[in-house]
Amino acid sequence: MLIFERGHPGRAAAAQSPKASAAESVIPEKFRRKQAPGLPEVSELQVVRHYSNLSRKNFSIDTQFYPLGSCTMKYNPRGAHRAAFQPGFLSRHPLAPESFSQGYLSCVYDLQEILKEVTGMAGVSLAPMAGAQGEFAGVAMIKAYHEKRGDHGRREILVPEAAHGTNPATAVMCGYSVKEIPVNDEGDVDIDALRAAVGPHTAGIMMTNPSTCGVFERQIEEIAKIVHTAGGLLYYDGANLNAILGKVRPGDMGFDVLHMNLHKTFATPHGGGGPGSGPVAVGKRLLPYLPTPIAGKEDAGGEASFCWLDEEALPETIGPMSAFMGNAGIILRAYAYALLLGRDGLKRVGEYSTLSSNYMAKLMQNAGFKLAYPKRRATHEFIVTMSPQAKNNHVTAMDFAKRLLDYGYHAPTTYFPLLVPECLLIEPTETESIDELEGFVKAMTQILEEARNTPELVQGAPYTLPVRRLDDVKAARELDLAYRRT
Amino acid sequence: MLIFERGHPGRAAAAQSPKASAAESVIPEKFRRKQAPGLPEVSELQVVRHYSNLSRKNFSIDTQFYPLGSCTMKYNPRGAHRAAFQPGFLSRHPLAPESFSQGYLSCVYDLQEILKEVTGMAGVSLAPMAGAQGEFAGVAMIKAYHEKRGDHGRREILVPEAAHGTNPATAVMCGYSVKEIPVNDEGDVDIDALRAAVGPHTAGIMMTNPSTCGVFERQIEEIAKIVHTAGGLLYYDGANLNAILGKVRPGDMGFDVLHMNLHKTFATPHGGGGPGSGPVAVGKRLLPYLPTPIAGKEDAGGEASFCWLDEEALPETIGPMSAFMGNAGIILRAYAYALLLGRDGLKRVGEYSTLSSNYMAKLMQNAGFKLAYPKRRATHEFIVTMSPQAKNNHVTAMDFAKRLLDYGYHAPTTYFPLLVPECLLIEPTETESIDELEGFVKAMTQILEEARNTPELVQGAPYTLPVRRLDDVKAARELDLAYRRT
Amino acid sequence: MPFIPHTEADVARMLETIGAASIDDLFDEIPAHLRCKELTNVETGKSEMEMLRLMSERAEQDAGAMCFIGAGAYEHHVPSAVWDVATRGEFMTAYTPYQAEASQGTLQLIYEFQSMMTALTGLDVSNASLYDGASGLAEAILMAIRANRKSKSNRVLALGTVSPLYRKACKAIVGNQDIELVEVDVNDATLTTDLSALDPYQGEDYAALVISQPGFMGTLEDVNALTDWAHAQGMLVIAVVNPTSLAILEAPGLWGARGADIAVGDGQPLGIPLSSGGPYYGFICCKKALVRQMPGRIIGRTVDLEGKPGYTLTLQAREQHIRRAKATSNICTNQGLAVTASTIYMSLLGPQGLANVAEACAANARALQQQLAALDGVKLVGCGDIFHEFVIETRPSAALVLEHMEKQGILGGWLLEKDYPTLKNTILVCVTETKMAQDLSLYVQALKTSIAEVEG
Amino acid sequence: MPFIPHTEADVARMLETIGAASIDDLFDEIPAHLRCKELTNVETGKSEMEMLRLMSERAEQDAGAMCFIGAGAYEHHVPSAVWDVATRGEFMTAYTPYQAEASQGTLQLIYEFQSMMTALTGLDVSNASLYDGASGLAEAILMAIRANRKSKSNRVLALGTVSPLYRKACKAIVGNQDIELVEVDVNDATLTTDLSALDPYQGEDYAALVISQPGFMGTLEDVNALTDWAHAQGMLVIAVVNPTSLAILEAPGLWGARGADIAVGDGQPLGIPLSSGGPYYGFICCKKALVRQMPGRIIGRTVDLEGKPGYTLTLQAREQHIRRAKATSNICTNQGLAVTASTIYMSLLGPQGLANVAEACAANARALQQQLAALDGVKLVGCGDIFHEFVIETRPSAALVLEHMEKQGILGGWLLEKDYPTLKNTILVCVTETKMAQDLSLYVQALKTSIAEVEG
Ligand SMILES: Cc1ncc(COP(=O)(O)O)c(C=O)c1O
Ligand SMILES: Cc1ncc(COP(=O)(O)O)c(C=O)c1O
Repeated sequence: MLIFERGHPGRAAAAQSPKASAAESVIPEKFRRKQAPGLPEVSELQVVRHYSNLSRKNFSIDTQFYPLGSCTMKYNPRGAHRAAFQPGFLSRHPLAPESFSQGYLSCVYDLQEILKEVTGMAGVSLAPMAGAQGEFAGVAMIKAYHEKRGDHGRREILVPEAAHGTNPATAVMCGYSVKEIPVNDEGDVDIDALRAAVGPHTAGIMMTNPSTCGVFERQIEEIAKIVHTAGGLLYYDGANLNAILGKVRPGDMGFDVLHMNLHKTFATPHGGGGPGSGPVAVGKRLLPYLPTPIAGKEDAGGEASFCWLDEEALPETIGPMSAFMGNAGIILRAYAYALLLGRDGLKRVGEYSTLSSNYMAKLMQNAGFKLAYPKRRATHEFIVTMSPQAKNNHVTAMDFAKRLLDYGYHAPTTYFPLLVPECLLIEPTETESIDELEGFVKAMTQILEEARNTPELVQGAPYTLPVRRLDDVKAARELDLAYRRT
Repeated sequence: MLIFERGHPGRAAAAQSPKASAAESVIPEKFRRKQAPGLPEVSELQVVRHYSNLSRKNFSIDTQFYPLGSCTMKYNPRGAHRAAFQPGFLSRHPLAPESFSQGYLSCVYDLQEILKEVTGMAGVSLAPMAGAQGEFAGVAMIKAYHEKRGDHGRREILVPEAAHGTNPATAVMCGYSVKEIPVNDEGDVDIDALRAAVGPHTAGIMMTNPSTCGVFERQIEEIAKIVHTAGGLLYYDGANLNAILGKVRPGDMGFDVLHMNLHKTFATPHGGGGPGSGPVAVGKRLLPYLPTPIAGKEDAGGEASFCWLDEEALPETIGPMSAFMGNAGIILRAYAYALLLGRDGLKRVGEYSTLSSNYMAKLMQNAGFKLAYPKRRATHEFIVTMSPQAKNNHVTAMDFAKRLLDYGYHAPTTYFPLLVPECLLIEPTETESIDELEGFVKAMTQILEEARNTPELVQGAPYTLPVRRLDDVKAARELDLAYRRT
Repeated sequence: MPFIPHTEADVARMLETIGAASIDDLFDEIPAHLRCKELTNVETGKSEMEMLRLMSERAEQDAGAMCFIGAGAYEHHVPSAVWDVATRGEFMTAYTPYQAEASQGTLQLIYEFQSMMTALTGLDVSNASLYDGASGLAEAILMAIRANRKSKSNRVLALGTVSPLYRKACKAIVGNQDIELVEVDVNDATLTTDLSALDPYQGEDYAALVISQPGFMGTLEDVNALTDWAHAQGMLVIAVVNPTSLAILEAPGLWGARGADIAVGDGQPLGIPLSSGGPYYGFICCKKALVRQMPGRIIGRTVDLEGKPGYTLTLQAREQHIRRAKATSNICTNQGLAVTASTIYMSLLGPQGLANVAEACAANARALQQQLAALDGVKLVGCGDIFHEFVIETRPSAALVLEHMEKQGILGGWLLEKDYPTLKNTILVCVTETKMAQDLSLYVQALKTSIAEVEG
Repeated sequence: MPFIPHTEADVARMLETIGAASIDDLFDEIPAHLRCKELTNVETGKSEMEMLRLMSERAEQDAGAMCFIGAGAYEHHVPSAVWDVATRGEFMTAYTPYQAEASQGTLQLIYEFQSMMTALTGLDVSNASLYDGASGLAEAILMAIRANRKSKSNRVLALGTVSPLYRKACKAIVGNQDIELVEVDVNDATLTTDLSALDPYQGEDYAALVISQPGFMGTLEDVNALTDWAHAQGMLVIAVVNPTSLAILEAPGLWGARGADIAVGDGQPLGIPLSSGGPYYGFICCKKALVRQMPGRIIGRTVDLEGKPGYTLTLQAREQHIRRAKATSNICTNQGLAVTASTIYMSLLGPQGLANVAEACAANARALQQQLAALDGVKLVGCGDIFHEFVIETRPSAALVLEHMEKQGILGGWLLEKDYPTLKNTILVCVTETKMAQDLSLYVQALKTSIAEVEG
């Protein structure tokens, strides 16, 4: 039932608004709307109950194992949430003067420094509001760099075919055309194809490393050389940074610019689709172009004082990405997380997420599943392909995914990356216990059994959720995108 | 699965405690325990997930209609919770000096004043921590009063047979013997029996009005006269105060002392079994005996200043009921609730809870259910008896209660009061919408249908909850009260 | 090890199964010389207690001022229920609802959100959110350029009363595709747009006109005339609106004869705390005909195998994860949790409650405006019709006046000069329903003494 | 109408169905002259916004001091997860779990709580909570009197090191049944109980001996000898314990040769904020043989119809709702939510984490003790073995010294004189794991200047 359907005309949560004034409106009639907007008319209890119950129809990290590849669904520390949810932070206006901003500014500054260190880069801006906006800022900086040098012929961005959809989409939003580079059957970029593709038209390459194939790109230094030699720059998509945190740094691999997904690697909650935060980090060459604002530090007579650096301080900036300064609350949570982990904890992230992933991959292999890259080390995630099951039992990766829900596990990422058929991309993260990992493999093994003996059972899943499989075709054909009171 | 079973030796939520010190313990060996206590060894995510999922096995106001008679399960405003959950209140030590207590003290004082007004009494103490402790304080004051007057022969407390179990239990804890007075078939006290029972041994009578029969005791003035004439005092059990808030006051009915259940009438959350708060209010005669501490107000040069009144200020007090001053956090929530409602809102509580109850009673009657007191007005609650169904279909009140759970409604209070056979005591409260009331009656009507056609179905309920009906006999016979690691 | 559940025994068992001697071995495909050293520039880890103590000291540093700044972010009462429910783990720690069956909570909620936004804007469809109002406007501009088949132009016209902060972000975003934002002059006396200011653009090819209601300076524009003018030129109309104001102001879908084509704005006023500027969210609504040009996620209602209603992501062929380089936008993660909060907020407020909020804002702003008009050294700027912001001009330096007010704990407003150089010594002041009569008096008093201090 | 969903149309429909002309008619059984007038002494209702503003101003008034008071309520770090999860609607707004099938969450949690408390105390069974530590001790005393079949006495012996606040509440409660609490002298030099102080009671008939470990003044008693002495006299032993300390101190169930019979205390240190004294909760554990004398609710593990494990209220025949006048106590509503928080807290801390907390408290207390010992005008009182509280004596008036410290924002401790008249000018100081080195320095500095101010 929709919240609208719970309403009665005239019902209201009366404690939540000022009383209607008896006086006439100060807004002249000609500006006023003639008909009240059709919002729900419900009591406070109805609202709390409706949305509390709705929430219970979700899977979430707090309630289920959620091994969604490339999404890093790890534990979101409640302490980080509390740190950000303090009145002093919540009530700070984004345009508050620096005298009432030292607390927030110092957090921003400190996080910038931490991110510089873990990425091995020269400068950081926390302005972008998600990974894709970080990509945008990053590619825009590449563009600004070439243009500043008068190098106007570079119209193309390269992306390996395993790339996330945001990579090509971003390149286009920055005015580039896109060329996809094939990936070989060990999950590495096809170097010959890359060599053939680069040239004076190459603005740069966008890479995820470890890639979304769940393997580390071993030829990264060679790739960097090829692209740099051609005059292009290297963009690092940090969605998989979790895998290598504290083990190897993008800056040391030769990348010129990158974004991080703080909502992945720095454990801020995904919120059912955001908000995230996608800071960018750059090497020296791109420093002048960082998006604003950035927190700066001044030494005011022994005591540090913090300030905003905007387009006056950074005249070559690509500009701001939002009205104010990005997803401040997420930045605070990520900073709190970094404080909790510290240098050792950050190093452990890569180590234990990789350990868990390799363990699961081995268990899955032992249970009869087919790994996409059996000769490779898994990174923090790995791919199994259900091609054999799809062929032999007509049970697809999607069927496995749906059936898992009945077992109380969220499905892994399905059908991504596109180049591996019938694939499941599985990322356990470092915060899941061995019991969950084994429980998941056990469930998968049982489903494998079901797929052999009772394929219809798997094909018809899920059975225990609020709804059975949904008719996506109808959804797209007979668009019903908003409730209309009848 | 128990939280213990999720643990592995050595696992811990490491962010939550200081690191173990390398230095030796400052506590000498002879005081130290030899074996670490068997607490769970789990990660922070495991804890959050375990308890989040456990919570989902509960019904609650926030998720279900909960018409539990005499329990006043109404909406618990989230704003009241937030008001109490502020750092300034949470971090205040109970023994903090008055200079750091003016905020809290002023809330206590103001709530005392509000409770005086709504009860029509002369003084209030917020010290008792739940209804039963309020009863204890109240009866202890009655005892102190008689003793102070040298009236030592009064050894008996009267309670009508509809009384809640805490009433007789309290009387005994105060050193009294108990005599139960019958109730007639219109739900009123049997006046002749009362007359016969009172005498010089009567310390007082404990009454709930409206009674737990869901009717208003019409002869209350006569009862007061009888008991007072015999030298006894009248105790008002305020569990049902919700029914008459703003309509009639215990003080005006002739009661000498009462308790309130703030967790009922003042909408503070029940918390799965508490905490509550059971303030006592008294007429002039009992003022000297109020339990400590009480907030007092002084006029310090125009500005109000608040202070604690303890046994020095109130030498005849029955004493404190706790180490400090009762359930402060609940007091703050109740005060916030009173502020939100104000004088008009408080009056509406009695009105709309009574309206909803009478409406439901009528709908139930129309649907073929048997009201226990069909000739009476319902108060904020009413009783149906399932005697006909028990006799004809062997479907009991308990079966109806369990089956309701499958329909997504919490069961009403069952088998209380004891004098009505196969009864359900139904209290909708003023915060439930007409839709919920009608939905409940519809569900009951369907169960009635089921009871006729498929009684086994009802007898076997519930089916959709985390467990089926539990073996209470086994629970009591083969006591398993704590997990033992095996 | 904070947040890592692996015991030594677990690790041993895992390594044995894998067949590796150590965790470090698992990284043996990474060239050894790339492996990184200690992160010496990061401090060692803190316990939650230590972290919270540090963070609460910092939060304290920023607390304590009374805020009269608006300029696109507004202080409103946020009902406690909003975040209590929105931060339930099932909402807060879920991912994007790709697995519809395991995400009906989020999906239904977004469908309800879309319904509420279309109700407020008077348009047909809404998406599930964009990052914020400014980047949302950039997306709207890109969308309009794609959607306006009649125009071949890469230019869009924006009124000067559109937030300069929005315009700046838009330029940074759309500029990369060589799209130009051309600005229409503001009348410095009325702080609104004269219709005659549009004359220079009459007959020119622009893809769209961007109208803000209320304008950045709080004033109300003649949106009907502006809309009709744009439509007559073959431009699409993009409305930038404050959602609170829509409880009482005309819905963009009903502006002029044909209604605005796209409405965008920042959802912050609907239950999102100021919180230093984010997470907020951008909303975007449009006419049905434009839905396939919409950026971002959209939820549709459908049925399951058994015919039971359910909700799912739809029209995904517009999105990057399907369409890649041909997507309508690169947006992926959006601002789901903020939308969750707003949906709860709008449910709690309802049509009447939200109207009461809007009216209280307007009345309070008028009340302060009138009190300030009476002050020596203060002049009101602009026409009379405002929503909840207005502009004053101070005789002495407005920048200094604001600094003096700050010291009295009052953030007096936003200095307009930087973005509107012709408006010297002007301050944009915002008053919402959170301010009581005594707060207005404090403002008046602080302004008075500050002027005196600066001048004396 | 805040919180009331009834529209005018709803009301009309309801009244029509009932057959009443007005809501007022529904009250026609109440004698008309009793009906009450306006509640003029109550103000009119506030919106949530107004209420929160008032309440936050009041909360602010009490904030800002650094607290070194203990005396039964202790400042500890409370992990954020504790209350985030405990305040989920399903825990916070559920009733007592009478309908077991619809309350497995709460029931299993309490079963786990009982398991944790028995693990800490080394006893067999625990109940689901009492109101607080003091009233819990009163219940334990009543229980011991019922349970001790060997004794006919209505008297109970309590060490003088048992909290005077507890003893006061106990007397108020048990005194009504003519039960007497007899107090054993404290050695003013060691602040512990000399075994010889028990000589006067040798051979007397008392139902029980109450031992507190640590004692009210932070000192550690020789609990083994005290327990054995009491058992030799035919008394039961009631242990009053701080649950945090039990992570490292011997479990009451193992005191002496046979172990204490009952352990009680306040659960506040386990994840409950100081919050002006409540809601806290009393815990009570006992040997299996005494379980039928236990007050309050008890949860048992059982199976359902299908043999699946489940949890339910058990041994209800002890309780007031079944046994009425013959119940073991009148307690009904207890402190469920606080227990929920504590259960989550103990799960997060685990055996090692809780031991780390206890050790940090002990180490910090020692550190401050040593620093204060070096101050002019300050003398340590008592023996060396303490948990996390200790006593100092000041040369000038301790009351004045504390007042001066207060003005520096430091709550220096609890004045012992009122309850222990022979201990003139003594202050009970508490230090927990929340205090850092710089906090101890602040204390030292404040005490020093305060003494100087008072004396000079
Ligand atoms: C590999 C990769 N790159 C980029 C992104 C985009 O990041 P965001 O969703 O934060 O915009 C994602 C997100 O899933 C991703 O997995
Ligand atoms: C009629 C009545 N009296 C007294 C009580 C006891 O109140 P409490 O549970 O707060 O101790 C109750 C509680 O259910 C009750 O219903």
